[in-house]
Amino acid sequence: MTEVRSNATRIWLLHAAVIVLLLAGNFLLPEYHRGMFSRALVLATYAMGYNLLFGYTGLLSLGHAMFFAAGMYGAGLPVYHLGWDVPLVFATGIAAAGLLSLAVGVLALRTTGVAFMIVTMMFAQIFFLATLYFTTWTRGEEGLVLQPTTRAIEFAGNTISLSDPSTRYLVALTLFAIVLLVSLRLVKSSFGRTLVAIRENEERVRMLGYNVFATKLLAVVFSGLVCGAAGAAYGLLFGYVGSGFASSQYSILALLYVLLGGAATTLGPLVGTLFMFYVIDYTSGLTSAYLLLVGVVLIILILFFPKGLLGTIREKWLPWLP
Amino acid sequence: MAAVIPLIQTRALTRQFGGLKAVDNVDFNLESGKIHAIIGPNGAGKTTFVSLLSGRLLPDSGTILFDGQDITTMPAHKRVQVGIAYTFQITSVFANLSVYDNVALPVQRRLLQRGRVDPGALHQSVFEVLDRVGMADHAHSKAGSLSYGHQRLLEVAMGLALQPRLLILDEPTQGLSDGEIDTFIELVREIARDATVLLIEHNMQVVMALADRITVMNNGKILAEGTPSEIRANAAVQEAYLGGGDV
Amino acid sequence: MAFGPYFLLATLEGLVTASILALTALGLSLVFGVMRVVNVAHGEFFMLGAVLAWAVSTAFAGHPAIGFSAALLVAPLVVGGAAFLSERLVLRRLDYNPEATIVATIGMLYIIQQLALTFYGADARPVQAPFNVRIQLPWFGYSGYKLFVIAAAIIVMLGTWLLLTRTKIGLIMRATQYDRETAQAFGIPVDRVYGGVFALGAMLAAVAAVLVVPTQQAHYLMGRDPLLLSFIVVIIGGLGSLRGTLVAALIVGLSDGIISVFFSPTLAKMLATALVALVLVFRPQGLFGVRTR
Amino acid sequence: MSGKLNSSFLTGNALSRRDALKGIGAAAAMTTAPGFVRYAQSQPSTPIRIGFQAHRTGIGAAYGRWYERTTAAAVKLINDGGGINGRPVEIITEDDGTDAARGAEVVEKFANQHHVDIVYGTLFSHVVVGSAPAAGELKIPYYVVSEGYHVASGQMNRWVLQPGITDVRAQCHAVAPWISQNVGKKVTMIYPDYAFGHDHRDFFAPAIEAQGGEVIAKIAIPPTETTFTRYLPQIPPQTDVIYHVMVGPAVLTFVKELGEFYGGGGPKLFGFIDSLEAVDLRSPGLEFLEGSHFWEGMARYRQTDASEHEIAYRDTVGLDDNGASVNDKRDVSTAGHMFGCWETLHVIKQAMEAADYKGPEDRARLVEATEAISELPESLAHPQGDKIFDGKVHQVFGRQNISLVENGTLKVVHRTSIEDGRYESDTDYTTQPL
Repeated sequence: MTEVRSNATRIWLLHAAVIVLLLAGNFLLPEYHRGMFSRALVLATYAMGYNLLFGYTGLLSLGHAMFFAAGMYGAGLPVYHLGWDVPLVFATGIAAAGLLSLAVGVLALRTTGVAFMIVTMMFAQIFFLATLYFTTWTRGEEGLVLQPTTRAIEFAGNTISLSDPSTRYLVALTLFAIVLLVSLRLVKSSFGRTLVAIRENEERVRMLGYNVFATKLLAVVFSGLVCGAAGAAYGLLFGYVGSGFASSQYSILALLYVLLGGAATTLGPLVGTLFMFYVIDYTSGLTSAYLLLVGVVLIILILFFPKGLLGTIREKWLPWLP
Repeated sequence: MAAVIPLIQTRALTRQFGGLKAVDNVDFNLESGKIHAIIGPNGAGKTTFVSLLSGRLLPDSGTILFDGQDITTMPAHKRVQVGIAYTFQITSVFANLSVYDNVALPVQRRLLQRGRVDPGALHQSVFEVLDRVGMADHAHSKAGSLSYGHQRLLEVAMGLALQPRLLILDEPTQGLSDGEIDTFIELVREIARDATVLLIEHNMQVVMALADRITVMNNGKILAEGTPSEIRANAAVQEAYLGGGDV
Repeated sequence: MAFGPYFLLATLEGLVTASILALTALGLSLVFGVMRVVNVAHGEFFMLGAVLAWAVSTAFAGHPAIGFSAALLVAPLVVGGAAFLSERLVLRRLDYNPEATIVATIGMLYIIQQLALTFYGADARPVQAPFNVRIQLPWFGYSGYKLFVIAAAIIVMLGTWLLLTRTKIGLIMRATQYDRETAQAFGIPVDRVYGGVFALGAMLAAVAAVLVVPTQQAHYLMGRDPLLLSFIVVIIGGLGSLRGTLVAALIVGLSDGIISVFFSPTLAKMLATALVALVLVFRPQGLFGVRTR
Repeated sequence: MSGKLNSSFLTGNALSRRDALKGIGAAAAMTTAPGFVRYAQSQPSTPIRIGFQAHRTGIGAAYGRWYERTTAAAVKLINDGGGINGRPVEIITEDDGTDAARGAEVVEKFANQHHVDIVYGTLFSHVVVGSAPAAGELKIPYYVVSEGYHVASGQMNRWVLQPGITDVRAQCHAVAPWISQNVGKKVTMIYPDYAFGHDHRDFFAPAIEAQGGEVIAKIAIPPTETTFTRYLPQIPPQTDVIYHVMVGPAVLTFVKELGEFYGGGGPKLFGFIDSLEAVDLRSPGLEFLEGSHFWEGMARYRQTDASEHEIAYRDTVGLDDNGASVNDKRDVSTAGHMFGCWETLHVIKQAMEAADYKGPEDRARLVEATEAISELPESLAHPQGDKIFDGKVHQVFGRQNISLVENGTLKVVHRTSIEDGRYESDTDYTTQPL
């Protein structure tokens, strides 16, 4: 029992330490790396949303770019065309992703396994084509610029500009920290236990009296909301909304980040995202044929860490990692 | 005589696989508070029959009543919620989860039905169940690392944790040693004090030791039904199933 | 153009798409069905086939048919060899863990693309068809070579079908697909079978690419769409079902072609994708798959 | 210029085979300590650092290769002539993978890591649009060579300028009168179904109507498409001219299928060279293009009446008479667009010298000095022809070439006036604060 309790303490301390370190990063990181981290934190949030569904619930989706992009367009279009305020469009972005994930979930969850993977991929492809089809409003692949004046929050007489590097970093970190702590809480909760059990043996969970479909649907929607929040934040923080974010690469990137960091680990998405960001950034400085190096690094990494970085560390050395 | 409503009542229950009638026009009553065994040769339709009761399969025709309520089309998870628990023939505990989590899953579902899950209540209930099957010491082991006998026990514990009105045990003693079987018989007797037990079993010693009533199935139909002594004396059963003098 | 001829043209185009798709997807289906791994680099094997077709065919002077025939022989062999090597060096060491395989094949995708860009370049390059016959119909002209593509795809598929159903190799592959453990117990070298299947899958993609490239072009980024479409076809058809793969390729190819008659192109693409997705939603086991619990 | 979306890290890629391995060695030289740069910039002989956002990988890689070569040639010319303000120019190249998100990161890397003076050279418009917010926030001048209508539309910000190449709107505007007078009045447009294509659609239709012509059908092709024949029957039979503009890896297929569909007959063709940049016009399947017309930003094939500046430009970049590399005749250039790099770098030189640019503290004055530029006469610095820069809209206006395919080469048959491409615009970046 004391072991359990001390693990719980350890886990909270670890997560708090990560957040504090990242907070210190705002003051210590060189300017360029602070910018990189701002983007990586938002994409890590996206990956955490993906991890909830893939890592914990065991549902492999290849269409999460649509939820990210739904959040981005759900926030970006009202800002651009209607001039709505930032807090309001952040909410509309999340709502758009929530509605989309609900609709997609209801249909796609009729399938399982690889069929689920393909159906989500196809729905995402439809969404991607829609961002092009409605070019009149979205400007398609070219995308829209959200001007800095529209990306500011009026708060108690002050203007908080999301285009300020420090504000941007702190907002990204806040979003990241909230989602990290919520997911930690979630995976340690009875709901999280149910999700993991569904991943392990769906039929058994049903025969324990759970409405498995409803539980999975809830997981899809929750995952969609988190990904949508990340997408909305990305658009609002960096001032650009384009259909590239809805393309299949962004779905695969989420999967890659999670697998690299370790599926079903709370901190894995962050580790995987930062790893990928810096592998590309570093190797592209070494050679123009850097993708060759990226490919080799991925293969070597997965040979030695078949469950991702944190997943393998947990398996071999630190079994208490959540 | 005032009719006691049976806990389970099936009328003309039928389920086919391809051309094969696995369950054929079965009328079956299960009295509350009893240990009721279903026996029969392999392929007699026993597992299909209890799968229809638990909702894992839906019947082609016929009705199922649970405590007078028609549950024929009720989804499996709802049947669990009204009190029908099913333990699997093939052990299907969550091998990668701890014993604690395995039991917490049914407990938290039961608590959730009555409101929110209080961590303290959850913890207490899980250990109550584990104590009952004598597995409290193993709470933090991974279920997959347990011995086979313990995994069967855990399977039953998960059923118990649901506090069901009807517990369906599908061949619970398969693969257990004699010593384990004795413990098991004691456990089922104890369970039966709170719940009705429907038992599918091949081991006739276990059946004879536990059952209040026995139903014999063959070719998807009910061949005979009665007390253990009646069944033992039934010539048709001898002929079809016991093969003459096994017991 | 009148509706009738237009419909005919859309159907012909759909059949060409379906033929190429069927071959590419068949390769993926073998890998997916037998090895149970998702090969994200499958589209890159397709691309590699097309790029090699350019390299080989331009190395031969004289009638284009000579270079093309050489390409049809050499490109699949080289691609198959590369696939075999990567299977031996990487996938085997991962013990075919499904998740690790995804990461590893994404890595392979990067490597193959980079090599193609470095040694082949970023340009779109044409490959000459072995013959140039334009069939003039009353309403429009049509490429005779495209009809040849359909025929060739049918022949390759028949060959694969015979290989799977009539030979010992096929039997071994099917046994491995059916039950890996039992196959192993019966002394089938599952490990080597996997290497062979992975190579064969890549070779089918390469053959499809060599066939299609004279109607299109070779480009180092051309592998993505075949990958997505092949996945769709494999799943719609039902895992490991050759007949299903063929029917699904026809459905995907023809619906893509025919729906385009009635709607504006992008909308047609969306509708065709939605149609196929809904087939899967309401028949999750695929057209010819067996529903399992 | 705009593109398909299959770029990004996943499908991206790198430079030509010759440069690929050299790059490894050059790595160390590329990173410079921040402190050193600040100190060094006070020295008059330290280089002016220009960050070149290049499409080395992804869908733009074919263009990117020639943008790099043209840039290198122009920089050599500028440095041989004494550099800018007596300081040599140094190009720092970063690959953006032809991806909008990576593009913005690269702009940040240039400003905060490489500490360049300005950023330059982007082609594909989604990368321009994706990177522009970063440039504006970092207050670093961002000179694009993209031909997209994004800058003049007023969507960007004061730090984004396009002084070396005309935009799509001007191109459509300028070619419309010639098409209606010389090719036909009933036009069917085939274009990619995204912003670049929609700009063609939105700006060409009114332009041709003003000339008494009309667009009778608009066929927008989804960018994921690899084959096009089934869309061709949608071309109405009464069409005089098919106006086609495609980009991406399937362009060659598109042109070939058009030929297969019509054979020798069919409507006349007017295309944008974007469809066939870096593609040999004598490729198999393209024979039917003989006799059709193309827009070219600058002539690919050396013309008999080429100006001395044009010839000097071609020689410096290393183009043979067919517009391919002098080292490899199969390596066809993107001549219709890449001159924009050359001319943009010369505009930068002119503006830096006018602003007496010393270092990053003078960036705002550099933007103002660029805005102050108006006429750009034809010269070695502007070999494509004379131009007018509109400082309010940050966009240059110039002449367009219309070329005829003759014997498998392109012959310029008409050069529009600058006025042909001028359009009214409400955009005025000069009112924005710097």
